[in-house]
Amino acid sequence: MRLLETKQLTIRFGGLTAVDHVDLVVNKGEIVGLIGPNGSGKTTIFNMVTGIYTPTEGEILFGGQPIHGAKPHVITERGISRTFQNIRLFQSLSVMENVLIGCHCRMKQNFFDDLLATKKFLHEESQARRTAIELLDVFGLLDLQHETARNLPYGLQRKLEIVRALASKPELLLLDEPAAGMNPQESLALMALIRQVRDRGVTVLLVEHDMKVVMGICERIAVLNYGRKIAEGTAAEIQSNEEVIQAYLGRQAKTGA
Amino acid sequence: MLNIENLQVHYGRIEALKGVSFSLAEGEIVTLIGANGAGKSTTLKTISGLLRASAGKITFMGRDITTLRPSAIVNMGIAHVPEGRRVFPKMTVEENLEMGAFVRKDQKGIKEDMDRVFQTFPILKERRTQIAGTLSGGEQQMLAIGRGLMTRPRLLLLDEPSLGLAPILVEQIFQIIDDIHKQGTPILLVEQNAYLALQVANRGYVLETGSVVLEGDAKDLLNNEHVKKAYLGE
Amino acid sequence: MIGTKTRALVALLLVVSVLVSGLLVAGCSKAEKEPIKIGVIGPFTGPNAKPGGRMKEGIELAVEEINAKGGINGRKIVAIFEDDASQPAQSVAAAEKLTTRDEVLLVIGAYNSACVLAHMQVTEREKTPQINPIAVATAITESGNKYMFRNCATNPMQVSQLADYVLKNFNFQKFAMLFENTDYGRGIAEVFGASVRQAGKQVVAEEAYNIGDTDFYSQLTKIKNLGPDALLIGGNLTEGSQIARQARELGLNVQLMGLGGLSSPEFDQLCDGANEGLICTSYFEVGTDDPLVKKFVEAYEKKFGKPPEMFAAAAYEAVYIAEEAIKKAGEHKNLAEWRQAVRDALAKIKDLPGVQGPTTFDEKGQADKKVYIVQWKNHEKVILYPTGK
Amino acid sequence: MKNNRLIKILVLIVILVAAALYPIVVQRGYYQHLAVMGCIYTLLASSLNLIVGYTGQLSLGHAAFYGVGAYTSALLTLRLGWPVWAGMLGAMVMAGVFGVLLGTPTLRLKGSYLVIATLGFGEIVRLVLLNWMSLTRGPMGLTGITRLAPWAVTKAHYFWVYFPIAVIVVVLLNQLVNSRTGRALKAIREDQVAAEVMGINLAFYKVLAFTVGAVIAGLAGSLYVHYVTFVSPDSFPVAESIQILVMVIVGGMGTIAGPIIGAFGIVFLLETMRALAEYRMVIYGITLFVVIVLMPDGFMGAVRRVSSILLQRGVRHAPAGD
Amino acid sequence: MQNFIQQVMNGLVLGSVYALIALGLTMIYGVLGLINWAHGEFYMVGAFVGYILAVRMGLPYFVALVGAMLIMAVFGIVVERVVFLPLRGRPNMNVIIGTLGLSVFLLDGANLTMGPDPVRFPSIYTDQFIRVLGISFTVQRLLVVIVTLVLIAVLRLFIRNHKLGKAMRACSQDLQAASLMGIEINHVAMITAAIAASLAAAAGTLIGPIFLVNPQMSIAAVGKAFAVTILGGLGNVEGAVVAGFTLGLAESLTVAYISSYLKEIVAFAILITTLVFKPEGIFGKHSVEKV
Repeated sequence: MRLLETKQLTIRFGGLTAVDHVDLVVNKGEIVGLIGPNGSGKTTIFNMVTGIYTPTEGEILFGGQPIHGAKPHVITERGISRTFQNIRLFQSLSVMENVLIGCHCRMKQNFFDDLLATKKFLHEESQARRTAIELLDVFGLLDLQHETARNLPYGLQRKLEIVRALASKPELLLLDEPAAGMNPQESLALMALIRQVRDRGVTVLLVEHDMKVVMGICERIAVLNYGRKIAEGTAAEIQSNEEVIQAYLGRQAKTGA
Repeated sequence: MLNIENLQVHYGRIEALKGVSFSLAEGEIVTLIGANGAGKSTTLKTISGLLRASAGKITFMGRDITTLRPSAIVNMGIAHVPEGRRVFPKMTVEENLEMGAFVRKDQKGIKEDMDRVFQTFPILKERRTQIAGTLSGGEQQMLAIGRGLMTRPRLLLLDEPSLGLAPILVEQIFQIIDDIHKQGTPILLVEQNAYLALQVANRGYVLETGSVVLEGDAKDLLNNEHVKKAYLGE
Repeated sequence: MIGTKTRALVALLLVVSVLVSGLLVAGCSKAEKEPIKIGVIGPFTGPNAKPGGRMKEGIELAVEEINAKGGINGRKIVAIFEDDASQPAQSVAAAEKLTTRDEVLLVIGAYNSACVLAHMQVTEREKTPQINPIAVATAITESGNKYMFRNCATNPMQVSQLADYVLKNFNFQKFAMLFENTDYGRGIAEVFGASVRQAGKQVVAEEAYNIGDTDFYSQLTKIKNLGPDALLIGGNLTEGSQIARQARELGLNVQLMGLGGLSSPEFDQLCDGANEGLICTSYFEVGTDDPLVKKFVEAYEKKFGKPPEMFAAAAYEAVYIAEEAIKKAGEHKNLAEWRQAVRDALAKIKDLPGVQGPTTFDEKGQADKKVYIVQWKNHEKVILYPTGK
Repeated sequence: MKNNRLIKILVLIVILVAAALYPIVVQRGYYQHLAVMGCIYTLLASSLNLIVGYTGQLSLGHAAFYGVGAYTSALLTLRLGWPVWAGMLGAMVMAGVFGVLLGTPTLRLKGSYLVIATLGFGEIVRLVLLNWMSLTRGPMGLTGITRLAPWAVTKAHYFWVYFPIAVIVVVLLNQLVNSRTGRALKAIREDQVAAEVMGINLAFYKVLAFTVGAVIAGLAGSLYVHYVTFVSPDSFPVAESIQILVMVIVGGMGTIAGPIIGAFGIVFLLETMRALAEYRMVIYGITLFVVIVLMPDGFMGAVRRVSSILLQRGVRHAPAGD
Repeated sequence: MQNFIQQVMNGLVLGSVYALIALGLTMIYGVLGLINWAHGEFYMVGAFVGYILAVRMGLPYFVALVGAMLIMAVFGIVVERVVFLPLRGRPNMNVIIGTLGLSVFLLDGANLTMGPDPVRFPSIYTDQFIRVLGISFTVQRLLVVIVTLVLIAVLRLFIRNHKLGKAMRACSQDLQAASLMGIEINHVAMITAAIAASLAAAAGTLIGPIFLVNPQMSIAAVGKAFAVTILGGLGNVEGAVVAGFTLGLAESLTVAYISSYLKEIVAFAILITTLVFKPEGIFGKHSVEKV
């Protein structure tokens, strides 16, 4: 079943076409990789899918419904969540607060409930807190719940960002270079984490440079170059694709392998 | 000529470098490889004085430069071509190159060097009056390197020169790096594309989360199991 | 990380300690046998600091003279000056401080009508009598405030005197007005415009400016194009001098007219000759042969090394009016009773001689004062009215 | 949780008792006056703190809301004969409308641009008040404004009414910033893009912050006019906005206690400094600079740092990641 | 028509002053990345320095003008070292409070030392009139416009062609890259502050003889300077010049053809309109935020 689908997705900044008529499909329950050289438009696609940019042309369908042009918070409510290439946690807030903010769009109280601490407020808060504690526990961050996000080591910040994204109960999770800055062991742990996320029923689309991660967990991979999709397929197919080697992997990488 | 001992750097409370040591001899290309956030760029920025070391020592040509200001370090002959090119977007190509020669007073030498840069990068000569912000990524990278060369450096620090460039251009840039080296300028190269970097370099150091975990001849590193696994995607 | 509890406690501690420190300061300054305190509110800084300074000098001189005579009823007097910087809000704070912290017997001030209008409810609430020597807005004495007395002519009083004089003695058909956008300026424009229209003449331009403005070319250019015979400047001396200068620069050769402050020597200085021929009203003139004025001028010149001007005179006179009232009111133990007695004594003042002429307060607290009409000629003032003096 | 709440209630009772006693112990009306002004500035600083400290939207136009509230309340009671409490409600509503007015166009602006825009907004409101003669009597201001109530004669009476109002507002704000709404505001302050992607409606919450801030400032304006019984545009210059911002920042923004300390501290400090006469403002200027360089996160930040040293509770070192 | 020409002339004089003040403000923002809330006070202090040199010390007017600019350049350097340096890289709020502290200090310091009274600052050019085509102005007014244009031209040449000027541009475009070129950021910062302060001094000394000099003159100036800076685009030198003259003319023509009551609102109306519709200024290009 198609969960996310882009049709002829295009965006131009000034004269530059950053993403050029890209068709992409992510099925429910899959882990899909999006690779390509820096500046090839991967993150830009993420930004369009999450509503930060509005596409110049083309469509984005989520669960069959168009979402292009919608505001980011609306898209999050629909069930898409993401992490960022350069970690964007709420740095001076606690780990717990970060996750609770992730719960924001699933909480039902309004401003006046908040102001007057109504029953609904108390109920929703304790509900959200329970969700947050459960998530932090599963991902091993519970002990650090009162720590300020800024004080976490790099790897845990990455992890917290994923937990925060999961707190919004997404159907689709977009991960932007989650392994960046991780050593091989950490990357291994990350791969396990991503599988764990998928097993919770969350579909994953990830941008990643670490080929080991990409090749290791992605069921399908799409390759971008200069804003265009130049290939799509399984890890093996991509690794042997001539155009991909030329544009991204490099000939040596292949011969070296 | 460049010697780094137990270099430590903090961003606020976060320790970015946890005691890095390495050296570079006259005439060498040395590369630092490692993942994002491993501390490669931090190392370069600390050498060129943009960041302050919290501990450790950097010596260049026998002189301690750990606490010198960036301008003094440029004066000593270290040129740093930063990550992301960082050309001056509202200045012309020529003005950018002039800025590269900011610390120099020998008008004649500057003129010669500019001609040399134009020889190395003919495309820049064509675009000499164009505003740098309107150049393509590859042209900007060439301009950034050219600008670095305008200081007539005794040591060139290159930070991710292949970043975001098309493979064809990457090859071209590496060709140029090799040329510059052959003309006698030692280079400290930071590269994500470990394969290419180790191809062109004499020696290499592998950085992981702020520490050197491996070092050796580039050829040896290319065949190292760990390097193959972690950085060559094999 | 500090918990919200700790933070709340720290906050509480601080607020309480700030409040307590207020208490301590209050406790320390307990009153004993002290001189009679007179509070003075005026603009000692800010845009009107200059006339404010003159006002202060007039008061200092009067206080010194009275104390040299042995004070009032055997007690010295002391003036406590509070700055309002021409800001109504600061004026209110100043009045609060004088009436409730310093516990002055009466208040003299202020300079700006807006300030007096703002703080007069404080003096009224504290039932503290107030003598207003300078602020001219009619509303001040029309408000029914029983504690407010004014020893200067109001806006309509002086403006209509000026209008009458000009309309009677010159054959001007078209008038222009350039006035400051305040109670004072607008009041002038209103009364003058009404007089002109009543006389069947024309008002061709009514332009406004804000206090502190420096450039009037735009307004004056506009006025010049409308071709008036005379221009009324409805403002204070700083802006007034600039208007006069810039009118000359633009070649706007019409009869200039002004009020109050434009008769002061500072105005002449700032004008640099641009005030030649300007006609204006004046509360006080040095060059008369009233003995009281002569004595005052002499003493003032001796003390400050320059001749006094109207604001000094008005404030000086106010202190003597206060002296008279305090003398009549006699001693009272209770401050509230004393203030009440002084108020009642002020209300009864009749034909008290002063440097601006005799003072008699009507039932609204307004003194019936006549003004001079003078003309600048070669940096000197020529008295046009009353001609007898 | 429960224990915490009990302590809070206890603290509240202590504050209220201390406050109730203050005007009785401190007889001098002048110090009572300062305490009343302290309450009004607490409202102003706390409400600006919601915008600046919690939402991260730097504003130099807060005095405009204060002024709008003051004039609305004054005009409603003076011209339409509304009772004072209705005037207060009207002031809050009108200031709230202005909050929306300022909040909406500033959605696109950040940093220095936002500051300058809010500064311009504040000046325009003041200039309109100054020039709309038929409504506001312009520079002459409005006099004879209804007092709070017929029985409110002394400053102590005002203090007894205004202090609890300030306490209630602060308690409500405290509740708000620790709720979903408050977290949304803080998220916006920390990282707008991340906040948006976490499902927070940026436009809504930014305008909400401006509006709630404006409503409280409007209330402060209303309390002010029914106390001073006079209002003129001169009471709301840019300098007033700056003063409120100074209270927030010097007290410690993004904390509940900071602005309260800032408000009372600066009201009393400036008065104590009257002894310095004409040097007062010069010294104040230097003090501001020194304070901001030495205590960049204000008084509360300094308190936190000092107490963390005293309590030997330095930042806990997170376990190593690898 | 006569009225129009006269009003345009008036507008040019005002515009010159706005442009000179805004230039300094925008340059400090461009290079140091901070908004100097005390810039109005630079202008006021500059005017007083000019006044002291010309009137109290009796120096010829042009000597006083140059002298004021030089003295204020030194003043700018001191301020950069003592005030701007500790604030560099700090959050916006801290910069605001810090430079506001400086502003309060300078304003009230001037009140203390020079007194709050406005003083007249006569120059020989205020008494010479030019009357052509039925319009009238003093030589001093003409001088304001001419000197301003000359200063702008010199500044432009300096920034375009001089090595230091280029270094300033480099710093405003990318501070870190500039320091990698061996540009001593501290020197550039000091030079920028010196130029900004001396332009403000020029504005003060030029306009002093036309109006009066007093500490309060800084207050009105700073609001206008912000409007001009925003209209021209924060950090944009050419923009500041064009916007300065635009505001001068707009004010002058508003009084002439609409109402003098609106004169003060013009600046703020321009400010808000620019911010709402084109916050990057008249010459700015809209840029997409990098995520």
